[in-house]
Amino acid sequence: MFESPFTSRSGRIVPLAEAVQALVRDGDIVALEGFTHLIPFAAGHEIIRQGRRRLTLVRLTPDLIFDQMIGMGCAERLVFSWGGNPGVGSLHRFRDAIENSWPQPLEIEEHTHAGLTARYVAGASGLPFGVLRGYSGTSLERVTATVATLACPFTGEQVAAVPALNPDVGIVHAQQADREGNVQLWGITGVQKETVLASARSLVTVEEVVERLELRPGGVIIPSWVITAVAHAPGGARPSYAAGFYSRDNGFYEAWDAVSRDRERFVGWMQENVMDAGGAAR
Amino acid sequence: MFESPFTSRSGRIVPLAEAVQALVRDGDIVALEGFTHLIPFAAGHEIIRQGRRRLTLVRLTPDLIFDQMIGMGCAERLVFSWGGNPGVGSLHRFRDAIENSWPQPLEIEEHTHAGLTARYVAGASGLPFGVLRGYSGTSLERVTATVATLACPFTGEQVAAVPALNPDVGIVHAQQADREGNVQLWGITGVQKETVLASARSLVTVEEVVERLELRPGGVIIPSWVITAVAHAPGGARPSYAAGFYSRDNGFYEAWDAVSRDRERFVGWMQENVMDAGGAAR
Amino acid sequence: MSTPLEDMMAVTAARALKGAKNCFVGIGAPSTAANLARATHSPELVLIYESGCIGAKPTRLPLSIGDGELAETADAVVSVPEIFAYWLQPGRIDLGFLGAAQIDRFANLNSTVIGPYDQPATRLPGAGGAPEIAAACRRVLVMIRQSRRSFVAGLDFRTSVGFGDGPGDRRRLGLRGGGPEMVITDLGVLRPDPETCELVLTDVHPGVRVDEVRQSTGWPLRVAPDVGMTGPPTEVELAALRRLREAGKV
Amino acid sequence: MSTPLEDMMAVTAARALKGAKNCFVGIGAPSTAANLARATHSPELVLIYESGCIGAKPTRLPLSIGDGELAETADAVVSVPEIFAYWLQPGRIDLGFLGAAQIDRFANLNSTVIGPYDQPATRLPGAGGAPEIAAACRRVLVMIRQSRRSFVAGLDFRTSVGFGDGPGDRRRLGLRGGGPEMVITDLGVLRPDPETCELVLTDVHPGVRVDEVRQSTGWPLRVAPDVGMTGPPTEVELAALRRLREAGKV
Repeated sequence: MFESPFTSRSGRIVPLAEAVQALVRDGDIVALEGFTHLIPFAAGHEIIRQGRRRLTLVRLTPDLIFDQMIGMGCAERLVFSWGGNPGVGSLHRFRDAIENSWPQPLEIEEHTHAGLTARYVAGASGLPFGVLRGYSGTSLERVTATVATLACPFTGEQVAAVPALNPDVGIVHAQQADREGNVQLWGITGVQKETVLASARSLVTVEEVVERLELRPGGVIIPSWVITAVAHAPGGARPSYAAGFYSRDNGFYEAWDAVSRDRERFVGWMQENVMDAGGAAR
Repeated sequence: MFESPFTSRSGRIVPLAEAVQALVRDGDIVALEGFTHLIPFAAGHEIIRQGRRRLTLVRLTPDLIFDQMIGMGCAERLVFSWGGNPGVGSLHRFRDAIENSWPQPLEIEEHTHAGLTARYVAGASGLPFGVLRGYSGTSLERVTATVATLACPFTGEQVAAVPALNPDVGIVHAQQADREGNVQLWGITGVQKETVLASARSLVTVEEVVERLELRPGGVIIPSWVITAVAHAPGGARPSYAAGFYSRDNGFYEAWDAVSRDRERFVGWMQENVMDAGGAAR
Repeated sequence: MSTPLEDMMAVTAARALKGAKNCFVGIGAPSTAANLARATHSPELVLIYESGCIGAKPTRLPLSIGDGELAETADAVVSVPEIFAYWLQPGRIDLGFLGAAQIDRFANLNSTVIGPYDQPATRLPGAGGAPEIAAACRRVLVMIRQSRRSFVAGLDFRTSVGFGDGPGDRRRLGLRGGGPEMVITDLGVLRPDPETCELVLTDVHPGVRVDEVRQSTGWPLRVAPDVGMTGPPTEVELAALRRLREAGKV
Repeated sequence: MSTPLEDMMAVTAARALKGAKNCFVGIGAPSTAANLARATHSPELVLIYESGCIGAKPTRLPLSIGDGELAETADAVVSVPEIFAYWLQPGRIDLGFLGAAQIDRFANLNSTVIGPYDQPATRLPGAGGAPEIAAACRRVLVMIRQSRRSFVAGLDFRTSVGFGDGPGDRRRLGLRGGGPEMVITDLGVLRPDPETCELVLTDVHPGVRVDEVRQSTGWPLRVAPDVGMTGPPTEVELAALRRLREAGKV
């Protein structure tokens, strides 16, 4: 019989370092999602501190967290759809890795938002592939191997197909968990639910642990039994934001341009603010 | 250039009779959705009163509303996935039409819940078809023409495909609309959003019209610009229920078994409670 | 008005839920059994209804799978597209419950039609969520009254697949769940032979004789060498069952 | 610190939004133009951001397409899978805005890479939502600074399709939206020739000479027989623009 990768999980609440230790291994496919909102910086920093290597990193928008992980040498491969510093410009570590293989070569698999999202949805749905109207006539068709065309069996019309994405580990940040490890997030919820549901193992970091979840307007609940581990990480999305807790540190995003432009300055900043800072790093 | 069927709509608030007159035509494909909760009885009764004929009726669960529409001769075709009286037993008018062609023959297209839902989702997504793991090894594969198998272009694995469903008219019931015709429903929300988004024309009946929608926990918002018309129909889901307004009239569902079992009694009941009752009918 | 044998069905099914973390529940007998399990040995059992209610905790037996109380007491309520695509289809559900009008020796089920599909003698409700529950859940329990009319040599229509035409068929058909592991009737319990996949009578309810069961089966029934007897309902089980049924009568 | 010509771009784009009921907005210049349209002639314009915010009503220019204020002021916030599958893909959106690093004579766009894909001279952010916006929206507006580096004879990478290789290509490729109808630059406005689909200079901004525009184009630019001049920004437009920009500086 087929063994489902989606066996029931515990959603137990553990310290972040312990959760990352238990869940993330060298060479894993690791998705960290959060669309501008609720970006799991604390978890990403813990992965950097634990020195994970040869990861395939997956995110629609690599953002600063992947710029940092790539610059610190965690990644050998990147699956993404938009690699910029939103409203500011370039991700310099991302560019340096692709343009100059620093600190090491970075293989890329590039999609559109709609296409990579369809990969998550297919993964969460236990389907081998997803379909969408996309890629037609673009150069992405040529450079991205995980894009195919498929004919509708009823009309013959051609659409695009992408393979399901099932990360080894899916990591997201949310506002709340209860003591049983049920999670609630609200505001812009992106592809976080799909990331948890598509992954063989999942980690959710949260702003606060409450006695009982009260469903909020716009609230999305992820039951504990589809989550491998929950970690309490207040401020864990900074410098991105957590609706109801803190707002986006736009100044940090602007300042990152200069910090990340220079290799030494970047390494120095990471040493001081992440490596030496333990869980306290923003 | 392709003309999208999904041009922007007005969501204007009009009387129910006027809305049905404007939107529903003989021979149309008409979906009335609401999964046990928020079943649009008032709209269905108005369609019966206006004597629409040769309709293709679409619902996951035909329920009493389609039993009544079929018995009154509105339908020549039915697309469905579960045709019972929930918790009670048979839908006698549905059975009489299929078993004895009374009051006229009823052609059926039969799916599973998952399969018919995938047809709605593909329709709402502007895709020609949807894919799912389903139908394999069942007799439905043989009797239902709108089921095909498709090979994954990456793994070769076989999955089921179903064509998109794009009704001429999609009708749902919701708790609230604001004066601009934006709609909110909550509780069990079924496939209502997909029904509105998949249909060329859409009608939403509501329990109340409010100045301004306040997003509720579990609330789903449907913006006015994807809705053709909104009608104020308090109690419009009776004898099913509307969370926050009234509960399910289980007694009526039980009583319907006897009412609907006999053709004359059924016709008499419909005459008295629907045809002669105007908008007041339950 | 429930008979002692109906109670035995509910109690036996509820007991079979031991160890399951979550359960995809249809309406009727399965709902009774699942809620009885929650009321007795498995308070943590997560009930999932195809209406989109995940972790529903009804205090009374719902008449429909979309009853308001299911949504009000649920941990989460999701859309119907989501419950099938994200929750049932990937194989997240430990246990699924099915009923039917007909069953064959390989535990394939018919809930669609009696007689020819185009000229039905009796038109039944049809598939609903059953085929995907039968395909995707890790374990499947079937609850069905046993008689020659329901236990047939050949189904009039195959709505849901048990073991198809025998060993290897589920894999060939791409059905990823484990298939039926128990068929619970008002006379006893049948389980598939691990080799042949054919249903074998393994237990009878108190007071039921094996030849009764044979006579109520439309094919030459295989019987286990050592047929057991299901334990009679305990006071606790009967009391819980009464409470659930009473509460339902509102 | 915005230049008068940047203001002209924003104002011209905002004016082009007249008549649109809804608009799919990227960040930066498009967001400025769309919010300027809301602040002036189209208060009812529904702004849709790929972060899932439908009907957002920001009071200041968001730095990112996922800013909190977009969600707080939206009529509805949906998941990212839903915004692409249910809202953009079916062709519900009247107007989409795109920027790019390179554009060719058929208004195809490159926002992915300068130089060879495998050995990039400059790696750009990439596709994001642009290819599907270019494919699905009924009307597409492109905003791009005009120079020989951006207006090129051949793209290094085709991220988003305008008119492909010319007439009939959009249909052949199954792209159901209307394609680019205006390209708004800091020098003027270009529109596709209905016959050939090639971009034609139809308007220049005040003080811009046609030969300047020619010199800033990497191919022999076609010019309309009667080149118009875009109307200068009105006081109302400039004031609204200032308010939006000021509010942004928090």
